[in-house]
Amino acid sequence: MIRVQEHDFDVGQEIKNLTNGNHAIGGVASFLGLVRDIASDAEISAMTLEHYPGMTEKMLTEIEAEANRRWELDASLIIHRYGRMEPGEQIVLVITCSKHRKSAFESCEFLMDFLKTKAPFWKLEETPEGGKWVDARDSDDTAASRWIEK
Amino acid sequence: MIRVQEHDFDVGQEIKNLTNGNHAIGGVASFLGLVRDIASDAEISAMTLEHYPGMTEKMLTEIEAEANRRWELDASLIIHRYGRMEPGEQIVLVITCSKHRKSAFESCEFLMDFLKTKAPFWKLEETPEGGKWVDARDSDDTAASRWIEK
Amino acid sequence: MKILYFAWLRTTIGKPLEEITPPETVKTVKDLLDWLPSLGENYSIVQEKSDLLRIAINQEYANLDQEIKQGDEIALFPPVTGG
Amino acid sequence: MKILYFAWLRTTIGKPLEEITPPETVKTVKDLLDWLPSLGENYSIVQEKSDLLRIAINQEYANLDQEIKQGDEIALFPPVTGG
Repeated sequence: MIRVQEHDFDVGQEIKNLTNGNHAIGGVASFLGLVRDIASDAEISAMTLEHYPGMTEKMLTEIEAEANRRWELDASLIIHRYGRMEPGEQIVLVITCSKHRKSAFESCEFLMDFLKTKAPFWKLEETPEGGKWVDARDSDDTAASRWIEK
Repeated sequence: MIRVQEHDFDVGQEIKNLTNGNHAIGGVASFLGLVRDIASDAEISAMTLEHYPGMTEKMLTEIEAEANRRWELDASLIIHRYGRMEPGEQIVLVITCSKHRKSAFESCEFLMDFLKTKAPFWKLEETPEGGKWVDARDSDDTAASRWIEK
Repeated sequence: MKILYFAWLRTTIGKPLEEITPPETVKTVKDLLDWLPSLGENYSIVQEKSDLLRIAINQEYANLDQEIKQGDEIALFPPVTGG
Repeated sequence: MKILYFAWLRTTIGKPLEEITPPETVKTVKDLLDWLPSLGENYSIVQEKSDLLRIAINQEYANLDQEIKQGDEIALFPPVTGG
């Protein structure tokens, strides 16, 4: 399941909804991304996430399908917010449920790595010097490249 | 922070308590373990987790300190329950908070792997054939061995 | 043909999207990027920052040599930074 | 010397803990495991299942050749299966 939304989400509730009644699930891995108040070189008062409506949903759906192809998952969820957010606010949530912890952990990391390099979102940070578009990090490409099937 | 307790816990609330007000945190990885209704060869109606009071706390504290030595974490939490639990109930929760997702993910997996092989807990499953102590899995030793520093 | 711009491509070019009618000689993504600067000074950014340019055709990532055709939705944007 | 048993060691031996007073010749964990079966038939499990035996001294994992002394808290248990 994927959701692209402006409003906040409730991590505990999302995990409950996803696992509720499915007693085959032994492990639930999750990742929650938050807005930090410090970027590489400036203090951040807020950020705005721009995205490409339509393509975002398409990419997230593809990424999730790929994770379900690679691992035996009982359930999965990606929520990504857009719009203006302040430090401490929740940006992204990925949850994967599986029989065993290994596949839950791996697929959760896989989803985050691919989301970081494929999902069309762009961060504009509000710094004391004004708005600043965040540069993509090489380490994200490196992280994603380890999942390339040989 | 570590907690060994008989009563249930609230994942969403624990994440909130851990991250609350700390705007240096960019990533929160978590793992939640649930009781499954199927073991390798039998249906399970419930299980009882026995533990070694005193040593459990000591081991979890050591494991958490080791994770904090290996990764730069802003916060971490291990909760492990003992006593009788039915399928679908929550057994264990590990949360790690860091600036970046890589260290959050890695330390969370590390904590789970070590907890699985070092924390003195034993599962007694209630099956149609009566109580059955769960055998340790070789795959858990393998998982833990990958963290041995060379 | 609809073309969309995101992030600093949007702010530099000065609009989020527009209808364009490239000449018939524009057959591939690369042709399009070579032709765009003829629309005005702001568009030279697609040449200047070509290393940082990502292209989507109909909401799927595309390569420079991919063909474009009437009715396609083209998007130009920098490397993504969500998550 | 206090000794604790967990999981199927506890159910087989039939008690969760006891005070024991091994002779002075019992100096190491290995000596203790060799001596325990002399306490009764139930205790032979510590020899039969020696591969699956884990030992803690004062709540820390211990090896077979580690020394034990008066006042130590010894624990015998199978490989752990929590999490």
